Amino acid sequence: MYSEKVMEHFTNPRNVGEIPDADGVGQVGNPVCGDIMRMYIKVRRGRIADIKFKTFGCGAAIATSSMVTELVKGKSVAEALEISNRTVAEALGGLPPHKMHCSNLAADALHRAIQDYLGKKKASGAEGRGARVGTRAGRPGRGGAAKQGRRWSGRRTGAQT
Amino acid sequence: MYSEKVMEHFTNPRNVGEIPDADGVGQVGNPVCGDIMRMYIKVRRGRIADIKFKTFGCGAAIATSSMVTELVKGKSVAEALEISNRTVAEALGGLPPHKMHCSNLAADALHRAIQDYLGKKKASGAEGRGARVGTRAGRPGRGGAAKQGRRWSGRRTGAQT
Amino acid sequence: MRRVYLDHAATTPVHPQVAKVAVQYMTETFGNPSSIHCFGREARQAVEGARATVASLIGAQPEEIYFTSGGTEADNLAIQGVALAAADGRGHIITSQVEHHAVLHTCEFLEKRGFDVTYLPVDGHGMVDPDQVARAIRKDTVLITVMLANNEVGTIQPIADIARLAREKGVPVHTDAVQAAGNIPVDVNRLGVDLMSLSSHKIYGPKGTGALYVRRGTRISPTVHGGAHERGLRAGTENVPGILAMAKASELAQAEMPQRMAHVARLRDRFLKGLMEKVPDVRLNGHPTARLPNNASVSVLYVEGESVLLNLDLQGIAASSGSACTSGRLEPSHVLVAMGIPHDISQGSLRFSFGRGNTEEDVDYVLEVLPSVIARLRAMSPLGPGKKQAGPAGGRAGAARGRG
Amino acid sequence: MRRVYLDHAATTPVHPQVAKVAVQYMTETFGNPSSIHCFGREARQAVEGARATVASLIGAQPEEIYFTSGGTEADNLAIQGVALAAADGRGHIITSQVEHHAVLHTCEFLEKRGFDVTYLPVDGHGMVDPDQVARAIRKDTVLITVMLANNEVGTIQPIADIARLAREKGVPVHTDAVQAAGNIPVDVNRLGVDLMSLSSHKIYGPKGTGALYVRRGTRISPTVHGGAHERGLRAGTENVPGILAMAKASELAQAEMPQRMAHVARLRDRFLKGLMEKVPDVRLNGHPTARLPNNASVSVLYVEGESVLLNLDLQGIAASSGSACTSGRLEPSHVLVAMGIPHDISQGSLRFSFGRGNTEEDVDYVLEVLPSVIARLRAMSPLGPGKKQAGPAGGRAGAARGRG
Ligand SMILES: Cc1ncc(COP(=O)(O)O)c(C=O)c1O
Ligand SMILES: Cc1ncc(COP(=O)(O)O)c(C=O)c1O
Repeated sequence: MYSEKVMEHFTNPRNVGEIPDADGVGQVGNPVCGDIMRMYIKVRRGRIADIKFKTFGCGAAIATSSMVTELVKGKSVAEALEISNRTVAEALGGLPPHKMHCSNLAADALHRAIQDYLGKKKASGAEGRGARVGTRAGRPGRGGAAKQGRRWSGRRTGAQT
Repeated sequence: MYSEKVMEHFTNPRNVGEIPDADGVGQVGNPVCGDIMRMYIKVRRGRIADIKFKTFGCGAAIATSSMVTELVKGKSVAEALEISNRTVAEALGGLPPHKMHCSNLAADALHRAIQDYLGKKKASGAEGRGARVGTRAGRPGRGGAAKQGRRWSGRRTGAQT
Repeated sequence: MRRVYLDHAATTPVHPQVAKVAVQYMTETFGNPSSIHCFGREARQAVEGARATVASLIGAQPEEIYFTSGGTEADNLAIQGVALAAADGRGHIITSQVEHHAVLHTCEFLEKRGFDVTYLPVDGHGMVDPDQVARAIRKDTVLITVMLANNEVGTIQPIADIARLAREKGVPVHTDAVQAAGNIPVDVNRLGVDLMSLSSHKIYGPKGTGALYVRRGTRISPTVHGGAHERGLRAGTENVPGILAMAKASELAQAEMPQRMAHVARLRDRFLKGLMEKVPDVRLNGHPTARLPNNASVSVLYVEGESVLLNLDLQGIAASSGSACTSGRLEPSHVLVAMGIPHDISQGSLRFSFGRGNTEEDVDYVLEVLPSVIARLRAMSPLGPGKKQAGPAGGRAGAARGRG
Repeated sequence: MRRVYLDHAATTPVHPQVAKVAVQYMTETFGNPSSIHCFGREARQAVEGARATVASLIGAQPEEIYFTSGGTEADNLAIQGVALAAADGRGHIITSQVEHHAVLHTCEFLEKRGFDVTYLPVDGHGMVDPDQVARAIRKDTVLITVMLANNEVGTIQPIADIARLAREKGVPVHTDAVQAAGNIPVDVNRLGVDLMSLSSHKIYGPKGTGALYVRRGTRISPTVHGGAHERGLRAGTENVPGILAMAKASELAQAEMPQRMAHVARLRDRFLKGLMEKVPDVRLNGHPTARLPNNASVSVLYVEGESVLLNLDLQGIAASSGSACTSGRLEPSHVLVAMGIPHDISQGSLRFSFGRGNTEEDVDYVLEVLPSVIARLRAMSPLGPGKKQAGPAGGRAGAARGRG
């Protein structure tokens, strides 16, 4: 089912954990889909200095989480934003078709973390804060996403959490 | 499929053959059905003194032909008329259900032969012959049946003979 | 590496004696039962003997057994066959939300063809309420189909009660006994059902053979057309080796049933006790007592099932999450959903199903491996006791894309 | 007693190598291909390998092969499946009068459900005229189904011509290749067909497994519903041992085809030559050249087939009259009737079908036994050369009763 590379990352995932004083935190997924990925990043001089993840999910979810952390470490924020879910899947030697859409979201989580970081930077810099009511910087899993105004497209997840 | 008794009669059929100067000849069946049975009888003092058959047909047809000749030999004409297809099947220890109607007609052939005999006796006795145009006594396979006015119930057998 | 197979609800290894029978009917008694010669008659006789053996497993008459290619075809034949035979090609069918897909998808197919279908809910143990069945019966109800034992959580349904109520209203009852027959005592007359699906490969027989029990007098039409095999209800050259093998498997199942049941129940209970002791936040799914003796379906909180299975697999242990038939898909099990289990919990559901070949050492090996697997994955998980899950605000861009 | 099996068109003994494969996948690689663990993945990989092997036998792509429970189910799936997928559940189907009952009875079933069916006649050799097929095509024709080789008389149909004409009008073509594939070279692309039925037990594989070839892009719906097996077209746990065994049988058939064809043709010709020399009034049925190499269908005048078969059987020789699937019934073969063979002649039809295990000694033994059997039965028969048959006037009382 899974490629050797996927199994290798699944068995020995890189960079598992949290970064308590992360510069950005991003989360995607929900238990209805089966996967939850949370990424923590530390940014130094515009580069991803450290990254860690926590994932609840299937083999693909864990392997893509691990892979994205490996791909991104040391990259500039701009370069990191160019890494797509597809890049990750390719780096893993491919994923089973039915896993491509559901469990291949680690890059999305990374992008959320970067947005969170950029948002916080902006906030701690000059601009106003009216748009960010109810979000507290640094609180895991909140942050950037709320700004997008995108929610759960009608799935009844609230009851399950 | 067949009982031992059926196979025994099929393998060693009794009374196969013709009686050239038969007192009565009766035939049933047609190749559409799959079986043709022809019975020849010799009657002496109201009893079946000799009987022979010729049969084109399946195992059941041959076995029932053989069995009926054995059952009837030495019996009075009246007793012979009481032997039914069912009696024959029972004497053989039963027949497969799908063979009961089609191949179990030996008693019918016997009855035809007896009718043929009785008809000829009558004819050679007193009564008129107007009803028997076209039949010659003693000609195998013709005779009694024509009198009944029963024909092929619409099956297209003529073309096949 | 030690290999421990704990997925007997998905399929079982063929019993060596059963395989021997299959080979005999492939290479020696290989005739076509429709042939009138000796080769054919030997095969015919063997098939009719097998019919009697399978009938005896469920207390039926031999003429009430129709061999099929498996449980799925038996379910289809029962439901489509009764529906086809129904007066005007329309009508109402009652089933439950926890049926196998062989039943559910057949019902959905008939729905598209004009039938009405009621999918009854279940309680938190996965149990159907017979009174709800009775209340759902309409004038035009042509069939009630409720499974005997659930393949995923092992819950045994109150079929005898359902059938009694159905009989009062003259509605025939089908039960999918694929997981039950051969594993627990099953009797068509004590249950009072009119149709029952069986499968060989769940009871140490080969895949590709099953049977449908049809009580005499039940109106049913064939769905596969051709020769007059199986008394006109199921065309196709009989799978003689499969049928004979299924009969052998049934015979062994019947003979060894008490021992097998005690054996798997003992292992299952040892496993559950050990697991609950060693791992916090594990819940048993399904009914606490009215369940198959070999089924241990559990939900392990804060981890996802597949990742557990993969880790177990890496250490030689085979188990399942949800039913094997749907594990290629990512939807959470419809059975656990119907039982009202929240998604984050049902995602961590695992099914361990024990068999005659398992030993206490197998169980102890799993109890050694599984807790550390769970611990490792929990350490990796953003969920956990006390931790509040991120909730909607963590929404992902891909949510609208569905799930593959 | 010597036993000589000359009924390979009815079924074949499983090749020992094939049986070995079946056992391996029953007892060792016994997993359910839907399971994600190692046991399941091994089974899945094996099934996909088997798919490629079977595909290669007929020049197809692996994804175009769907495993079924046999030839009958493949025929049903092809015809019912295409019909179901047709726009409004109605339409027109073209077939021939000499098809196997798996095709004919499926067409008759669809006729009852609102489809129109044209049953094309054949010539005296059992051959369909492609031009008649073309002329029969209507705007609403959804399928043409004509068999590749006839199971009874061995005639090989001009399927490539039929498919070419059908393609011009955009109508999909199904061919029942159960008797052909594995016994003669068959290529779906050279034939240009869209669907093709295969069966394992006619080529030294086990009963209970078959396959349907479906050209990519063909519109077809499932007829058995359940899990997402066979890419959604055929639900039910895969018959892994049967599928692997069918693949092994296909592989052997492909590898040994030239030798096998030459072998059976040589025996068949030796048999026919000897029979014609020794017994007067014997006619070959079917096409003189466009026929299966292993088929010798003959009509022996003045005797009835079953009585010959029984006598042969008593001496250990297995042959068939008409097709095995219908030999339990008394109707004269619909194939011979369609070919215009008079009933008294078709009643004496016999089919000898040769196989890889037969020898010249087998043929010589039959040539020793058969003439004396025929002579004995002819002596017992009221029919014969010169003798005029009694004809209608000999009518029997039971004629109106039908024939059981
Ligand atoms: C409850 C139930 N019904 C039906 C089936 C289908 O049977 P089969 O695998 O023989 O097609 C299964 C198993 O897959 C099952 O567990
Ligand atoms: C031409 C033809 N089609 C279909 C079938 C049916 O195949 P199966 O016996 O695998 O059901 C047969 C043989 O019985 C056959 O000869």
